[in-house]
Amino acid sequence: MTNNATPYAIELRDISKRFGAVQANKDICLQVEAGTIHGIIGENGAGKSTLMSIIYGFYEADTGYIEVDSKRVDIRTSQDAIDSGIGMVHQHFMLVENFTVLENVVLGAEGGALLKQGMDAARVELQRLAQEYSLDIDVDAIVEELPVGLQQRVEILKALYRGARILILDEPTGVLTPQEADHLFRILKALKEQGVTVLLITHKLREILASTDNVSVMRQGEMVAHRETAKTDKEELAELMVGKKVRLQVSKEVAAPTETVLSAKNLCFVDGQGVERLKNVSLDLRAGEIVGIAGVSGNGQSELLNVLSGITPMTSGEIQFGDTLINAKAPKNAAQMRDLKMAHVPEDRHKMGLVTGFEAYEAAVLGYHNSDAYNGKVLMNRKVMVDECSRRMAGWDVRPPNPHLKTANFSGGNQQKIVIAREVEQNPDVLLIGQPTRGVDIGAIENIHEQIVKLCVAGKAILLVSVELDEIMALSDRIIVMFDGAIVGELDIKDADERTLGLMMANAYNEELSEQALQEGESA
Amino acid sequence: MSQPKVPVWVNVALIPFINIMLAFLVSGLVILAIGEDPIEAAGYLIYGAFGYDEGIGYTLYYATNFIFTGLAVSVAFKAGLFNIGGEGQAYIGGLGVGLVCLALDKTMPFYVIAPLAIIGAGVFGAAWAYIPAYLQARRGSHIVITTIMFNFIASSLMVYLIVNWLKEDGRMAPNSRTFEESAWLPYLHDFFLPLGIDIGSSPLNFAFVIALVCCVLVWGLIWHTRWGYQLRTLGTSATAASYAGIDTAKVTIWVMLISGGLAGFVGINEIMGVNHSLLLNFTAGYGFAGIAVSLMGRNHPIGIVLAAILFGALYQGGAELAFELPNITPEIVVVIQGLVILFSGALEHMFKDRIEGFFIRRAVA
Amino acid sequence: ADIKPAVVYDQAGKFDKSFNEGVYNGIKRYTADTSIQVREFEPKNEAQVEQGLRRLAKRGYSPIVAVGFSMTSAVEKVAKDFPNIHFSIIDGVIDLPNVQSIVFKEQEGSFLVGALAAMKSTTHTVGFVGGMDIPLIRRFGCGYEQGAKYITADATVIQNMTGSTGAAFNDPTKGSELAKSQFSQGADVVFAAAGGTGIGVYQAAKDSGKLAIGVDSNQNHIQPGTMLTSMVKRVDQAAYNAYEAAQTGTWKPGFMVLGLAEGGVDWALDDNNANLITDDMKAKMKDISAKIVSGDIKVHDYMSDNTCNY
Amino acid sequence: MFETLILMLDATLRVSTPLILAALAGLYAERSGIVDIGLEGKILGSAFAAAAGAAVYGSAWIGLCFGILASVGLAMIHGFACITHRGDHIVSGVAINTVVAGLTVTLGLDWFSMGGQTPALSGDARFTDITLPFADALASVPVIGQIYSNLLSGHNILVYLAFAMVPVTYWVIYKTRFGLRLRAVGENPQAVDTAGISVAFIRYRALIICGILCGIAGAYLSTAHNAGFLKDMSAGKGYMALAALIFGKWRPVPVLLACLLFGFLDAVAVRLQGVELPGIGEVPVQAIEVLPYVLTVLLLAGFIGKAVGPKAVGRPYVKERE
Ligand SMILES: Nc1ncnc2c1ncn2[C@@H]1O[C@H](COP(=O)(O)OP(=O)(O)OP(=O)(O)O)[C@@H](O)[C@H]1O
Ligand SMILES: Nc1ncnc2c1ncn2[C@@H]1O[C@H](COP(=O)(O)OP(=O)(O)OP(=O)(O)O)[C@@H](O)[C@H]1O
Ligand SMILES: [Mg+2]
Ligand SMILES: [Mg+2]
Repeated sequence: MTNNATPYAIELRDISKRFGAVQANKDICLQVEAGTIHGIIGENGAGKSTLMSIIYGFYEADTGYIEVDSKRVDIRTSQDAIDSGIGMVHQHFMLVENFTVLENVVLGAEGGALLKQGMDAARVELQRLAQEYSLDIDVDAIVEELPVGLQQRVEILKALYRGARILILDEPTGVLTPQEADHLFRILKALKEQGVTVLLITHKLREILASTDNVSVMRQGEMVAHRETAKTDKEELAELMVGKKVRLQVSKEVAAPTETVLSAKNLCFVDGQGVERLKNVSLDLRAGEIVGIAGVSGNGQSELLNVLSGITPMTSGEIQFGDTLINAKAPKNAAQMRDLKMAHVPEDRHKMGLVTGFEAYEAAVLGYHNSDAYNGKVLMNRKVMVDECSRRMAGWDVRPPNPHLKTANFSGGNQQKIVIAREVEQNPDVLLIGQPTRGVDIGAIENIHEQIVKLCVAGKAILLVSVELDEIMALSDRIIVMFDGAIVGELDIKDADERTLGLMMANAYNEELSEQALQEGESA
Repeated sequence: MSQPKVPVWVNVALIPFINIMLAFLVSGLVILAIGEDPIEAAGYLIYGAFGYDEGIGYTLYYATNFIFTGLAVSVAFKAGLFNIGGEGQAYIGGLGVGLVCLALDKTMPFYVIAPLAIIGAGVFGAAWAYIPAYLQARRGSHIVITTIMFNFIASSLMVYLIVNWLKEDGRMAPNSRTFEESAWLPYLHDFFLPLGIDIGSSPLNFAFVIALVCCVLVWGLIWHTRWGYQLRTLGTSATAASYAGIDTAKVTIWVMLISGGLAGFVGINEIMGVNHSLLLNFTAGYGFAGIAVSLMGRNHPIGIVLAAILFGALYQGGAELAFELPNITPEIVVVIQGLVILFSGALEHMFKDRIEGFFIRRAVA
Repeated sequence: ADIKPAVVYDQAGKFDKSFNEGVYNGIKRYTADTSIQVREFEPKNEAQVEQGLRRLAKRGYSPIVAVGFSMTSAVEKVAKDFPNIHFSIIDGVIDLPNVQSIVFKEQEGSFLVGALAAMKSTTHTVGFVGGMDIPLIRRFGCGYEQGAKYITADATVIQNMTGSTGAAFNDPTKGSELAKSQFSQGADVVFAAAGGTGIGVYQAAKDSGKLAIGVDSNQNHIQPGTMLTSMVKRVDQAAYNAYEAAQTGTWKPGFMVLGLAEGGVDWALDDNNANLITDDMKAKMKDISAKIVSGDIKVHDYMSDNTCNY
Repeated sequence: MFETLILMLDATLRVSTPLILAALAGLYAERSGIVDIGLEGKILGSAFAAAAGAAVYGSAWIGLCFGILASVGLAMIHGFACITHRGDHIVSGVAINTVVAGLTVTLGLDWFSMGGQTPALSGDARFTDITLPFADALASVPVIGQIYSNLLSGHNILVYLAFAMVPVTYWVIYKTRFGLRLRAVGENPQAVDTAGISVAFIRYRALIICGILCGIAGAYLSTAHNAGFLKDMSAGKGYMALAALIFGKWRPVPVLLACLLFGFLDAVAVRLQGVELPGIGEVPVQAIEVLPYVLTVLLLAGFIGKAVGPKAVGRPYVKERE
């Protein structure tokens, strides 16, 4: 290693990358000081993952180049990146699920044509790493049987085993509880003390402020600002991220809920692999209130939405919806639930809410395609569908207001409007909403939030699922927290704060309470 | 971000044209390699397929089979299913036709037999598709593999039935007895001759009309009914389908029933229209060719008719070619067929991406 | 007279090493003798059989020789539509004024080779591998069995059919497995009446050091030293004669049954198998031949009553 | 009775040899994530090339080389379509099978003027049976000796090769670096890619191995089991190998057992033709013929165990959506 002519571990020069019509990265320059934790923030789709994947050699940049330790390196494949001492923990884990931890770690670094020696050596090395960074793990466990937090640990070990000096983490906390996240940041700190340079991608301002040395901001594919973390604050970063001043609070009256319209009792759901995904979930929805479901993603929220909306049949339990009783013996599918006036804005509009190959007017009747309004005796009535779609597009300001455009060709916010418009305009009694603003730009977020509040005022019962705590706290009247398929707590909005919710999401709230009680008892 | 669009004619005409030309080019090289003149060969081929009335009749007769199997493949494909079992379904469909004809030809008039035979073809073909469909829908077994297996099972079953039960006593060839004329589908030349139009004598029969009717019905079904809506939804996104309350298992099963029924209609053309007896191997690869036809025809009935005529022309012209140039076997047509599947199916992205990229870049610039 | 002769082979193709190839050899010979080209056509599917016949008839080819029973219905249809064209069908029977039906007394030839097999066998067990299970092939088997028992009354004749579809005439793999299975049951001479499947039978016989008997054409040259003899069915001659008769204006419709007496069937003796056949055997064969021709030996025709009771 | 059994098993070995080779070929392809419905075409193509090569050069070994070359060439077309151009694996396989079915006959007719067949092979142009040491001497020893000299001895080299390929495959798949990567790439190609390994390269190598094995299978058909090429001589063996692959759940030893079972059924079917079984009567051969397919369908339907293939199989690996 040359003596530090510059203190930069990695430098990017004018990196650009285009996917078809999307300019994901545009003339990006970035300098990361060696031995620091450097944060990169940006909204969904800002191009963060793309940029990191370019550094890691997963994608090749169209233009620009990269310097590592002030030497220009030619990174074409991930192997090149690994050779340059770069490691990456991907947003979506890159693990072979039915392999053991050990096999996953040695994959690509086997150390010889035969497996045995390499595996034995890796076993020893992993033990060392585990001790050094407190990254304990059973190396013979099958990856798919490990909880997410441990799977992430495997990813980190993979990088370290390859001798990474520069570690990229792409939204590592998306799947973690705040407490697990804290543990991760402690590990990152330890790594930093060993001289490892860390690139941390997130769109959570809190994490950036708590753990980074420097921060860079991306917006729509461009690098718009660099700041020293100590010299900036939440408001400034938020503004840089979205390009204008944001109002983080929605104006909302205190709710005046009336009668209960839906009441679920002891819902259980066991998936195809025999894993219990929902455990005795009971909740009530009342007209005129918004109930928020908080939780780290993957703790049963999706399953709850699917069971309530009839997409997947419940294993046991019952739902009283208006006059109708639904249970495992008398199930109702999604179409029947719609007939009972339940609407559902799904979490994933690409996979569920829309059919990307359809024209807008076709997508605008998805789920209601059997309704008499759209059908003649045999054939569907295209004219009615198109007219109605045009009308809604005008009402909801969908742009471009062209009912014949393929849904894939609308932007995320407009797609979401098409979905929400479809569901809301059926005048449902209950509205289930999953991740209403995921991947939607900030302007559209405000709009969508306003619409949700309006519905609530109009007396609908709304169940809101979101992984964005801010969103939950801004909209809900009541917050239910889910962990590992069960409801672990419920708070009224006026009692809710981030810390409490965070503890509940990690299922650590009750323990902490009892600990407190213990301490108080001792001190008394 | 609305994406710049590629002109429609690029996808509908230009790309299929390039693919088919490539297939022809490679076939031309093969013909050259065996010492014949590709241009001369093409001449015979085109003359044989379109040069005279009878040739056209044969072309359309073959096309009838391709329309049925092409539609069969594409209906399933629209719902995201790869029905590779058209061959077996056509075979069993023919059994349905044959059984109806054998049972009724001595006692019933044509107008009773014909609709029953058509139903027989559809029901038997559909029934053969039902089992793989059921297994896919309810037990998650991969339909591609099961339909392949069912092709083999169909072929063994037919041998067993024809040889042991349906073969006429004293007959050498494993055929059933020839049906009475009351169970023959009229030839189109017989139909036109009284009208003073001589279209030459060929096996072209009323099944061709049925095939065209099927095209219209399939078109209406897919694009203008709620069932079509459901199957297209399922074909694009299974999760969206279950979100929309569509019973995916049910849709899978009935789409395969329609697909199998359409394939089964090959039996109408072959058994009732031409052979007038139940025999072995009358499907002669039409089921597999349906894959090529639906790929070429871009899964649209109009495209399928055009592609079917193209393949009919290849079959008929290929026979003519082999007749004129004995050095060339009719198998050259099988080579072309395979190359069409290769270029317009397996290698579709090779040119499509580039060409579309070209037009997108032009649109962006 | 100037004739435009043609032939339509069956789907096994003209190089099946036996039946079609026999016709092909006859045609080669005819062309060599008369320098008249014969138009050949090899159809690939059912529809093409009829189409090819029609096309030839339309262009005025006559006589058209159709090879094989599988062509019967197609010839019947086309012959009706072209009453001025002459058709000769081999192995098929059609009753039309412009069709000549040529059939053979396969049972007589099979009797001969059966007798020879029994003379050669040391185990008193001989085998028969048929092609497709149809009465025609059973007729071979029945004659063979009769011939073998004529020599050795307690001979065991193991009979297997390859299959029940046309594919059975072109499945050497199965032929070889069947032959091996018969060898394992003690057979030491195997007669294959199975078209292309026979190739596998002969190969198996050679690999196991046993003897085999060919069929239709003289197949002695295929595995010299292994081929005991061949039951020749003079389809070559039938085709040759049909053309020749047309040329001289003596072609006539109706049935022609070619047996041993007419030279339609025989057993083949040539250089390839000369040293497998002793003079004693030769003499015996000659005697049997004479007896069949004279009617002293009555060979049962399976197809007369669909049984093999003689 | 015992002798019949030995002979039946002997036939089983001969009949299952091409199945074993082809099924192992499919195993490499599918473990790497490539569905290979084109096994049939590769076997047929190689059978033709091998017979043609052997006929022209008079050597079975040269024939084998030709067969392997042809089969690997076809595998590379499959790779080009499925790996390089992200084509549909099934469609590509169907295309290859169709092209080969036509091309072998077309070229065969042109080269040998024998209606698409190759000349009959004899002598060195065929793989001949090998008698294992002491086989003759031991033949008279009851049971063990019979098994040794009648069942194990007296096959051609390709049969032994096929059986040897089973432990070799096991070793390659589970004990080597290549095997680890191969299995990984069939489960999660992204994981392999981000580990710095080229997905395409592994898949191409898997297909080359697949091509070689299918090449041997084809050469076996035309230059060892038979003596020459016949049109359509693969007669569905590729599909049956595919069935065996699924039946053996993509694992070498169970796949071997599946092939032996299917081969045994075939050997039984040949011998049961027209035979009256006591108590059952005559079993139609067709019923035995379809058993492998029926069994595989039942397995796929989960009635007898469960067949779960490699997770990423059949899905083109797309890194960048354009
Ligand atoms: N493989 C790809 N093919 C095509 N477009 C892509 C691909 N990957 C990303 N994009 C597009 O590039 C843009 C940037 O995406 P990227 O994943 O880098 O964003 P991000 O900042 O990581 O967002 P998120 O917070 O959602 O992870 C988006 O518009 C995305 O749709
Ligand atoms: N009835 C006949 N009429 C005319 N020529 C005949 C007749 N019988 C035999 N020949 C001639 O005698 C020759 C020798 O006959 P032979 O039986 O040896 O034929 P071959 O060439 O060996 O045919 P194959 O290969 O079919 O056995 C033939 O070439 C043929 O020209
Ligand atoms: Mg990202
Ligand atoms: Mg001779």
